Amino acid sequence: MFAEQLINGITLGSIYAIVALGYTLVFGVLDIINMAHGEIFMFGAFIGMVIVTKMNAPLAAAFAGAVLVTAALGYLLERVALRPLRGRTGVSHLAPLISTIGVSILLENLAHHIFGAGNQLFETPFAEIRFTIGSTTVYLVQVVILAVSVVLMGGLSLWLARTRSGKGLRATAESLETAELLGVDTKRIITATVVIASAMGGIAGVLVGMAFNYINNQIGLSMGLKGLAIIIFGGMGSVAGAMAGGLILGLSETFVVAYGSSGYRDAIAFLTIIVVLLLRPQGLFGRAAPEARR
Amino acid sequence: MLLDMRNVTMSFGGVTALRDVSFSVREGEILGLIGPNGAGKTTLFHVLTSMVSGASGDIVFRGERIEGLSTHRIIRRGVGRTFQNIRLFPRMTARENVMVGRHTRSRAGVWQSVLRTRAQRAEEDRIREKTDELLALVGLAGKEGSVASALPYGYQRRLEIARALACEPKLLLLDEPVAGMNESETREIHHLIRKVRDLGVTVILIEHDMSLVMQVCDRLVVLNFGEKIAEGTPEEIQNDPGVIVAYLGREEEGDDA
Amino acid sequence: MAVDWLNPYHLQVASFVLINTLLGVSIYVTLATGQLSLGNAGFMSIGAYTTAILTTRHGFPMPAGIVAGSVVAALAGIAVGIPSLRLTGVYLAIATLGFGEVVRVVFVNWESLTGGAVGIAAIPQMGRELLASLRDAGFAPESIGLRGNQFISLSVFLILFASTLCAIGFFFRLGSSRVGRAYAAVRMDERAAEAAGIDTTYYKVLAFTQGAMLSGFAGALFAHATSYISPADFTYHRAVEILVFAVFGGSEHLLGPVFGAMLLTALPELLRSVSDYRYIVYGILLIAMMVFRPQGLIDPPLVNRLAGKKAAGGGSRDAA
Amino acid sequence: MNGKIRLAGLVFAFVFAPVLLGATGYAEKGKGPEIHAKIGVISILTGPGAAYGEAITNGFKLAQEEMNARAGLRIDLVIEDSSGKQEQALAAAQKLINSDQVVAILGPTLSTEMKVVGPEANASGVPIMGTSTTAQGITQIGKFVFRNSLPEALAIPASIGKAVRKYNLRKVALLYGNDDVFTKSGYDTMKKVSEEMKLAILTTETFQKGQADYKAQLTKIKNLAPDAIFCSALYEEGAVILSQARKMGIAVPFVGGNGFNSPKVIEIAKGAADGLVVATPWFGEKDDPKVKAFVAKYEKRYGKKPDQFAAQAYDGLTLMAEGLKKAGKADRAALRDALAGIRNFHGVLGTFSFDEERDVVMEPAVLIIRNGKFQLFR
Repeated sequence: MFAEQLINGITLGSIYAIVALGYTLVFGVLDIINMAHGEIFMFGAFIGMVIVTKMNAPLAAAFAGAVLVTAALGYLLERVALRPLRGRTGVSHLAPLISTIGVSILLENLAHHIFGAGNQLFETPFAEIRFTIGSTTVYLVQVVILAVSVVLMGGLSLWLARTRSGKGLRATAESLETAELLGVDTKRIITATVVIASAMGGIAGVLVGMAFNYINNQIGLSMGLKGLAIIIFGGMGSVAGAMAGGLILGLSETFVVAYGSSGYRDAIAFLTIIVVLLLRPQGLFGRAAPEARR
Repeated sequence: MLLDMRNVTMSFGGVTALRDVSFSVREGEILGLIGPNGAGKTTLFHVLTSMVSGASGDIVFRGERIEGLSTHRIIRRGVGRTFQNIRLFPRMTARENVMVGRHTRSRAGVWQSVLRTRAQRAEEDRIREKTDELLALVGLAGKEGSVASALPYGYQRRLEIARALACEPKLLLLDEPVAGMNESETREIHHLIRKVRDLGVTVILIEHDMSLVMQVCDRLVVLNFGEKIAEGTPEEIQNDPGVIVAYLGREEEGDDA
Repeated sequence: MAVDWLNPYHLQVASFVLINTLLGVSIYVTLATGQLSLGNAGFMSIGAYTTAILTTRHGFPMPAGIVAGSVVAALAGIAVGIPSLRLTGVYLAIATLGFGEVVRVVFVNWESLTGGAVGIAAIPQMGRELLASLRDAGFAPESIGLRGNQFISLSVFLILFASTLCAIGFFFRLGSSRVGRAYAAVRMDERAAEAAGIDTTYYKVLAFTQGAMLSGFAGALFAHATSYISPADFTYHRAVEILVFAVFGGSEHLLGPVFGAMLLTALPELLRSVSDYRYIVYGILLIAMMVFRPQGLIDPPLVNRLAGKKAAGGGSRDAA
Repeated sequence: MNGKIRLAGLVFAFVFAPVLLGATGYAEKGKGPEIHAKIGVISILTGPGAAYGEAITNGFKLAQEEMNARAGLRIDLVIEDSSGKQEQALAAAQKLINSDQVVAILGPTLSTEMKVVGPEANASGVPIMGTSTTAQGITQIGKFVFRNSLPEALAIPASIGKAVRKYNLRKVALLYGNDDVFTKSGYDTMKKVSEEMKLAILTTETFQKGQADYKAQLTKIKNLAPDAIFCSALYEEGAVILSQARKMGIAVPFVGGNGFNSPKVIEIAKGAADGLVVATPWFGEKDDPKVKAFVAKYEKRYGKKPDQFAAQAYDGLTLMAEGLKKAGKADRAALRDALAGIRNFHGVLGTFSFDEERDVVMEPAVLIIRNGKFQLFR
């Protein structure tokens, strides 16, 4: 049972991690929490579902479609709900939080009207491929999810560290004004960040559909809250923190059910947040003291 | 002695900002605290008012040890201070800024405030009276209703002094009150400092402008790289060879962290 | 003979507007010292559950239950407020949001005390209790031209209205006092506030506790207005809703959250005719507000212009 | 105190009903046999529970069309959204009672909502009938409160009893949604019945609304190897649980509560739904012309098979129509009395009576899903 639960935990944790990556990327650059990220993720899942289940198209098309749509949503989010707030004087630091909450409410209810309420089957032959090691059954999807999350994290780290646009992004994260002085097109960088983060949400959405076979318009909220918990835990803006935090949360949720009481499963995430913030407010991998950020 | 600092040492991040600094402040004097950039002058103010932690040594103020007390307790015991980079409450009016400064000299709590008791109303009247008096003293009469952040720079400095005076301090710590001011403004501030002293407030003044320090201060303490290198009257300091070496070619604006 | 225009439905809507107003003010109070708390749904539930348990199981009279609910919520506020002092901005918001969720999960799981997800029913409803005791005293609402349910709704509304008025008056007066000036000073520059002799720790915890207490008070009133509560009433959605009241209405003036709560509670009721698209409209409205008027509907300059004078109090100002 | 309120409500209803009815222009006695009634509906149109609200509203609308097609009765529905929230449900009820002056209310959807709305309607003397409220203590709220939805307290003992006898169950695992009133009270009944039947409860696991991943709980249950899983879930979550369980190789029967009973389970879980045992007031495959006609009409109209929520809603409005005909006028108090007297009513749910407490008297059918179809469990 331990091996099976371990696999369950890692699968769940990897998905959490990908969702958290989207949050952490946006927070790292813009210093704001994109409350609509969960709903963008949910939209990705639905687009994937429509392509794979309703149109019987191959899985690759689902990923492509989901990424395309969520990237577009990310672009719209940035243009409509974030950019107009930026650089204006006297804007409360809560304003972007609220505007993205507005987007999340909008998307959640749009999904309800477009895709319907309730669980929708996400059916793909790929999800049925499995193999057995000893007495443990492993689904190929579970391996793929872990791989995708590792690749995304590695790719993101490399991109940030090595490429020109990645460096521009980091400069923007350090200081918007300095980056502008250095000739970085911060407007483009910010848009790119939100678009990339959203597209990663789209990938995570399709993966969730593959892993659990069902999606509904509420998964955005529950996954979104978990993602939020993870970036606090792992450290805001930290790529490694999102990954580690996601895995730790996925594993601890699974093992609390396995060896404890399933009723408190959802409390873990938030209890962890509180404890971590009080003992190590910058999070597991965070550097800046939280007092420095307002 | 109003204030006694004995063997005060302060280090953070491997850097020793103050090393074994000892000196005393007499009641009613204006003490100049001078030294080149990074000498530890502002740090000394921070240590005195407990705005940094990790200092060692004894600080005795009016016969009581105050090191390790929290800032507001030290202020309550009669220390007022200003900051090197003015720190006003930007969206309050000038009057409100000074009224905040009266905090330690008033006592209305939540219930008195909400019930508007007679004592509370009388206290508010006194606060307002005293506030306007102080604003007049620093030359801000007629500016009571202006929003602090909209005041000209020189007025902001004066307002900060008024706020520091509002708690009726025995000791006033002024951190470069004339930085960035022209000659006539500087003279006015020094005039104000003397006036404050004449009201019975002892002053410690951090200042770079040597000529003016010489004119206004009764005594000087010189810091360099966190150590006290000299103490005495302006004349004594002027002729101190150590001080001359420390200052050689380093006369400039700005200060330590 | 009857006052037909007195429609219990409108009074009902107005009563919930008032409870939400109290909640909006509760988040504003904490915000007045620059702290953003998203735990007010949690404090609200603590107040509601405390009075529900005390009145249904231990025979407490309703007013005692409401007071107890507020006090327990305040104690919880102190317990959360002190360790949270180290946190600022977004971190405090998320930590308090976490607190709210933990409280809800505990209420779901602690069945022996809270009844779990089933919640607590048959909580004395203030209007009905009042009517019952008045009838015992020989009073019939019909004698003043009111039907029974009109009287019940009206009395609920009036009790809430008086409570809300008291709360607003309380914080309005506090705002323009020594304490309110200390709050504003802490909000604008904590270090300068310390240098002015203000015990910033005390005032931050005080504001946090007052916010928690007011939330608990609102929760207790909520319990006695609906007569039924369950953990589902105090979810993440509630926490966000409370925040939205403050930020939509305006977080820089006490009247902001008051109007925010009023408008945003009444709006979905007015929009009932397009109920299918209600939340879509709601979402768009939020985005538009932030884009075109991010400080919220009401800000101090507007209030001053309307009042035709400069505000004297310091408590009504903001720093972000 | 309740008595007084009821009295006040009655007084109000008698005194004002004619005035109000006259003002809104219905119940024109003497102009003919036509009864014109405005009935309020409180349902979930937005938010998480909208899937249930949709089926329920469909059921009402279909019944309304049928009733209005007949002579002598004209029913208007005023449909309000509650979003599944008590305050909104209460506000909706207030609007229906006082602004729209409805003669009766159908709904609200959830038992939690009914606990808030019921006392209000009762105090106002407006008959209110829950068509999907299955928790305990609903009709005990007051004499104006009815329901036609099979309470869990009747459904669950029936299904568990049959499953235990048929499969000779000894050890079971319990799984339920602990943050929902409906599934929680279903679980309470399951636990009680299991204990009464001396079954060994290997483990009790919980889940939360909207959860996507149940693998941790199911892996744990699988390793304990129970004879059956008693699962108190709404079909939305239940179907996903079934699917994930079967995929993991858990082949034992599932016994569900009332909320698990929906054709949607098969639609969502497909083949994995086989082996689910439920007790239900509603069996769509029943060899009864009434049922067949209803299913055909519903499917034609909405493109899917009716579930029990739709069926109960359909019968709920039909019951209201029956009550109105018996009362002979669109009057709140008269309708209440007429409804309370209904016995042996034949609807799509079967033979139905109200008991003395206006609660349900009927024989639930126990069904099992085999080969992707609900069949009678014998």
